[in-house]
Amino acid sequence: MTQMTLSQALNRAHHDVMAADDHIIVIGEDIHGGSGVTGGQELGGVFGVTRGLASRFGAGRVIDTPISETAFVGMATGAAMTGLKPIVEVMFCDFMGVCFDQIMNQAAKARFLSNGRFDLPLTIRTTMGAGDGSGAMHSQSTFGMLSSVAGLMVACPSSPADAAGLLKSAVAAKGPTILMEHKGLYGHADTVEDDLPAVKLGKGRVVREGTDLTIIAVSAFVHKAEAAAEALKKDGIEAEVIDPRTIKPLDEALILESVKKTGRLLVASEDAAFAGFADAVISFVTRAAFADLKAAPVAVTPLDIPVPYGRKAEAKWLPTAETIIKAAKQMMEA
Amino acid sequence: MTQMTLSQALNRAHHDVMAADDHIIVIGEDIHGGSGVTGGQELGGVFGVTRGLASRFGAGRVIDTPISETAFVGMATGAAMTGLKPIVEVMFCDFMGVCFDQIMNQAAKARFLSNGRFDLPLTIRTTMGAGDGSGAMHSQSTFGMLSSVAGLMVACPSSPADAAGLLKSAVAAKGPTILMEHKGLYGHADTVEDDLPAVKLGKGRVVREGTDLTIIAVSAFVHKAEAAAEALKKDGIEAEVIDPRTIKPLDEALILESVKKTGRLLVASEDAAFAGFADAVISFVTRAAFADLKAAPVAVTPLDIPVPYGRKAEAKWLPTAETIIKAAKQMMEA
Amino acid sequence: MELEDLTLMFEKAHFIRAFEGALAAASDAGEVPGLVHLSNGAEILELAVASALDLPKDQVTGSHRSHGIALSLGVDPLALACEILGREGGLSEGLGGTQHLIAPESGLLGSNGIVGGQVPLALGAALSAKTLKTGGIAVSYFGDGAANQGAVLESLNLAVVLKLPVLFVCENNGFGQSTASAYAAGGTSLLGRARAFGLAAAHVDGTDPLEATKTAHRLAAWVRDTGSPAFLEASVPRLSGHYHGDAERYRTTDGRSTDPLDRLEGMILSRDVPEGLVEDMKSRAHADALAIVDEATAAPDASDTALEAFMAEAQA
Amino acid sequence: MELEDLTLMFEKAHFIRAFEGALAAASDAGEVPGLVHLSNGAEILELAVASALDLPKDQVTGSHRSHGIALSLGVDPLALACEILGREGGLSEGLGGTQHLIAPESGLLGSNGIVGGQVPLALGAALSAKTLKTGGIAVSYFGDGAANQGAVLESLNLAVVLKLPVLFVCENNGFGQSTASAYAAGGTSLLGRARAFGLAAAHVDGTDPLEATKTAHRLAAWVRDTGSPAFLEASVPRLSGHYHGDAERYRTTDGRSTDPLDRLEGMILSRDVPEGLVEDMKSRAHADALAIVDEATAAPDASDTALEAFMAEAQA
Ligand SMILES: Cc1ncc(C[n+]2csc(CCOP(=O)(O)OP(=O)(O)O)c2C)c(N)n1
Ligand SMILES: Cc1ncc(C[n+]2csc(CCOP(=O)(O)OP(=O)(O)O)c2C)c(N)n1
Ligand SMILES: [Mg+2]
Ligand SMILES: [Mg+2]
Repeated sequence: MTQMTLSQALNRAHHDVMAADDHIIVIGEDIHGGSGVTGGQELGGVFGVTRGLASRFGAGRVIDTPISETAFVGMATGAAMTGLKPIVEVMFCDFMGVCFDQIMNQAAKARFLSNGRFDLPLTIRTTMGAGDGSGAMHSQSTFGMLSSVAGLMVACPSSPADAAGLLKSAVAAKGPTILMEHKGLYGHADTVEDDLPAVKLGKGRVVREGTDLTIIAVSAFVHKAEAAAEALKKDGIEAEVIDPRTIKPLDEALILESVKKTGRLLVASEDAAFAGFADAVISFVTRAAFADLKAAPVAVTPLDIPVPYGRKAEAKWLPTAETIIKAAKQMMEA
Repeated sequence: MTQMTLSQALNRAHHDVMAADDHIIVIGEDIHGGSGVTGGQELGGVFGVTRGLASRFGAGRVIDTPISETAFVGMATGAAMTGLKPIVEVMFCDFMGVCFDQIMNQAAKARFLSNGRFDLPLTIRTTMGAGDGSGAMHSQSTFGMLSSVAGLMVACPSSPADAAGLLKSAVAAKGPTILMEHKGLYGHADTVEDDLPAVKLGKGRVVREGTDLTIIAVSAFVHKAEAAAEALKKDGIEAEVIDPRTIKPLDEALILESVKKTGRLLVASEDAAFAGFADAVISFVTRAAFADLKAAPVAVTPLDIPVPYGRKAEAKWLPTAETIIKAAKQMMEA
Repeated sequence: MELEDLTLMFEKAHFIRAFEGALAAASDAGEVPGLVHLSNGAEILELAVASALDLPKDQVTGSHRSHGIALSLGVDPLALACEILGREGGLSEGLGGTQHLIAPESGLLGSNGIVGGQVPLALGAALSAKTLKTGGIAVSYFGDGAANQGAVLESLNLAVVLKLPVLFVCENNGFGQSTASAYAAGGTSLLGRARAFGLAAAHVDGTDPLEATKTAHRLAAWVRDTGSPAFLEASVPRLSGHYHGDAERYRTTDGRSTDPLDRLEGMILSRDVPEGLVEDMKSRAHADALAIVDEATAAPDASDTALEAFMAEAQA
Repeated sequence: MELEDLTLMFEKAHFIRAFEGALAAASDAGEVPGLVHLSNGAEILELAVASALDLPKDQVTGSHRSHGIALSLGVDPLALACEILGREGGLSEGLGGTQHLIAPESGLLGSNGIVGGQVPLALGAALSAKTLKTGGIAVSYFGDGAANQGAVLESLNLAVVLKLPVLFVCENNGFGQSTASAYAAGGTSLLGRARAFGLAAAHVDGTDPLEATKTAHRLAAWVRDTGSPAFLEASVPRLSGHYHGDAERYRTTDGRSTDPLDRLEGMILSRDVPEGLVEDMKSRAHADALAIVDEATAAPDASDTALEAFMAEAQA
């Protein structure tokens, strides 16, 4: 066991998979860094995740691109159809708007349209998340939206081990997988197994056991949910915290099992307040386990307006552990 | 009262609003038609909705564009910030992938980012829907996805009167509104009031009253729900059918009122099976009216895979009145 | 070109024409699920390009209008017809259909429903060929209308920046749906655009079998040899509507282009050929095409079992 | 240019420089919510362009790097600083922030967080000016990196096709983040690209006050008079990192460009000016800027009540 940050774990996982399989290439803006600049050093991505890859594996496998997301995400998709296993980075998920056709129509549907005659081992890495004053176009979380597109797998790690492990599974998957990394977690450190084992797509994790209510939380919200559970314990409320890790396919069995035990569901998620992940889980659970529910499920999501910039406003927009605690208590009293 | 088709009503509404307000302009591909072609006639859009506008209002207000959705949707957005009230057409909602940034980041957020210092009276018209063998990239319904983007209003008319009336409200709105027209409904005829009155955004409509269950249905599915309700009546089941007409903002009060009466909720919607409109409504109702629900809510949506082309497969993908009937009966028995 | 090359091209071109004619008839008879966009007028150009390729090492992506491209590459016509008709035995068992023709085994990586969407994908095929050193190249077809789409413009640049072996083929038929190419494209020429991005570029009259073949071979060889991208703009007529059934009210009937198949016929007849050769070839091509489309039409609707496999996989 | 014009430009340029320096210091002190992208090196060019505009009839859109543009247009510096600092009294009460500066009353329609996203919006301002016959024009700033983005390329074409009065200003600072413009852009020049789309185009050294002013005036007048679009590529240095705090490991420190403000200073000093004038202007500009950023820093965080209005509206 070693201690490392989420960005270090991702970096290590990149090194591992690229060393093991020379069909894996990495594509994106500034992921090598300094392309065409004389005399400088490798950058390794704006968050350091791809550091050292270019010097180790060469510019042929670590490819800097112009700011042309449509062309290079499409290129990665086409490469995945023809024998390579590209990992392509879209710097922020907010930027996916400019290349959304290549994601929602091309990458998501090509394997289906071929009737599975080719695999599409494409990994799209991106960042997400608010809380650092990045404003309306550098702070969104779009995992719910992306999960609504049939044909895409979407994973949102909350820990260094899961980040590395999900990346390893993504590059080995048959279809396109989007790995969404919360900006606020890159510096988050935790222990990992030395060989950074793969984490199966579609398998969630019980972060903390409890009997009174089930909290489903994603990415950075997992840590808020843990803090909330800790606080709730002091009031005698035992919350079970589940990190689904993969949004699509969702580990429905794990969620149902927990709700059947607790009878109460709270979903805490940074994506859309309307038709987002929280709605998907609440709808699914209510449809599948209505009789087991003892109280109305609760969604803890940001406000249904764009992400504001100013600190006070952003703090109001973004739920905290406190928000979860309050919502959980209300539910227990109901 | 007059009888007309949905496309005729939309065409009439375009004539009405353009005659009443010369700040309204229409922008899109082939909406004038034949631009740069000598000797031909005006086309008026691939579904005839913009017919006669160019000859009446001139090419300065009815603008054909290159196939450059990003540039012209963005242009319409910028025009809406600076005094015009553009109606811009994206031929199929499936094509919004190529201009999604201008929709999700620019149009949706600009008014918020200005702190409301300007209005953004932008109407985006588009078509949607499966059932006519158009395949995976000409058949999608993305109203759930679009509604998840804070800052957008989304309306989906099911009748000629609503189509015309919602268009009239959209052009008068302060913020961007997306009007989604189901391809299968253009030829659908019904009576309309002669002056095609505006239909308020955010106001749903009780299509049929009932006491046993509430069916929330959108666009073409409203007609399937009506047929289902008619059939269910023969089995003694009285279904209330509600057409929310506007997806965002949603007429929550109308829906809650109905569910409080019936205790049962079925949502029938052609958009995404995961994190789509059905999930949003089921989640909202369960959170807001849990105690009133007598049975698990039900979602009737297409399969969670891209739209297939072949007739048998497309029929399997797309729910019918029969699917609604079956789901409703199961719910009543549960 | 040898007479043999010309007659081969003639037979193939007539086969494509007849195949699409039969599809149009099937469509009129209600046998085709969706709208079909016919390649009438582009057959010669597409056969010329195909003759320059090394298939399936080379991989091609095409637009919504790709029936002719598929046949030019040698895609199995019955599987193609079944796909377009949504019948059992289709390339993708009818999941894709007329705008999503996929046959990588013949070199057709895919056609596309989104104008321009196929172009970035071709860069990927080129990147694979380059990285895996297959010696192959990629070809991406698109229309004059698509040349105004961001996906295409970005791709021209990216191909140059990364030095990818890809041949862009812009079929300029003068129209994007009802809109004239001359209206929709600023600047003086699409060639100039491509050159400004740093591409080697050439224009051909796509109705001239000799010039089209020569130029396609030259550019394909250049891409293969240098590993760099090139751009071919080919003028071709759109002999029918945007889609089959388009009334084309926006277009006058006079001033339509002549048929490149007639031009090829004239070239063949101007050589010393046996009496009746041309008519024989034509009727054979037409009979073959008709038989295949008939066979496809008679096949049962593609089953829906393919869906179940995808549903199951999505859950797992 | 008259000495008066030069000194005016000098004062403004130093005000911008000092304003951003103060912001950088505020950022280091933890007073700025987000990352700031400084305009160091582009001040002269932006002032030259602004001097050619008729504000607020003319409307400008800018990129993520728009503090300097805002000040060049005469946006109220206190409201600007408050917006960047997320303080009460900000242009949008802190809802937008550094990348979303909006002041249409001064001619700044908006700056943008998406590379290239602002460019189509400027076409809309141009369309409004044309349709409503205001006599105004639109200006859209973007970087060399943005010149490879589909949104920008499509917009160049659309502006020509619709004959819109818009001036595109491409600030070529040699970098898109850490990537050299020379690497990212295929072809020989961005000017060539613009011309291929049919735009009138010119290049200027953006550090030359005379040339920049002359060319900006010429192109702006041409756009206004003809109603047609034009393209101005301006070479400007990026004197600091991509954002404030960027360690720029990818870049060597030698070979950095000289500061255009020094060039302007030299030009002024070469004229017959009173002793100490330049130093006086500088310290005045710096003192003014500092006072404003200080005032902004001292203001309370923007309240969150603006959110409630939007929440309420979204429900209704
Ligand atoms: C992004 C997008 N916009 C619009 C369409 C609708 N559409 C389909 S084909 C077409 C015209 C394409 O013109 P061109 O590229 O010249 O090809 P051609 O049809 O002439 O072969 C249009 C507008 C689409 N499929 N995708
Ligand atoms: C669509 C998109 N892709 C990537 C980014 C991240 N990003 C912000 S600025 C920038 C570099 C822009 O370069 P350039 O256009 O030359 O402007 P400069 O920063 O040099 O002023 C990048 C890659 C973004 N904001 N939007
Ligand atoms: Mg064309
Ligand atoms: Mg730059």
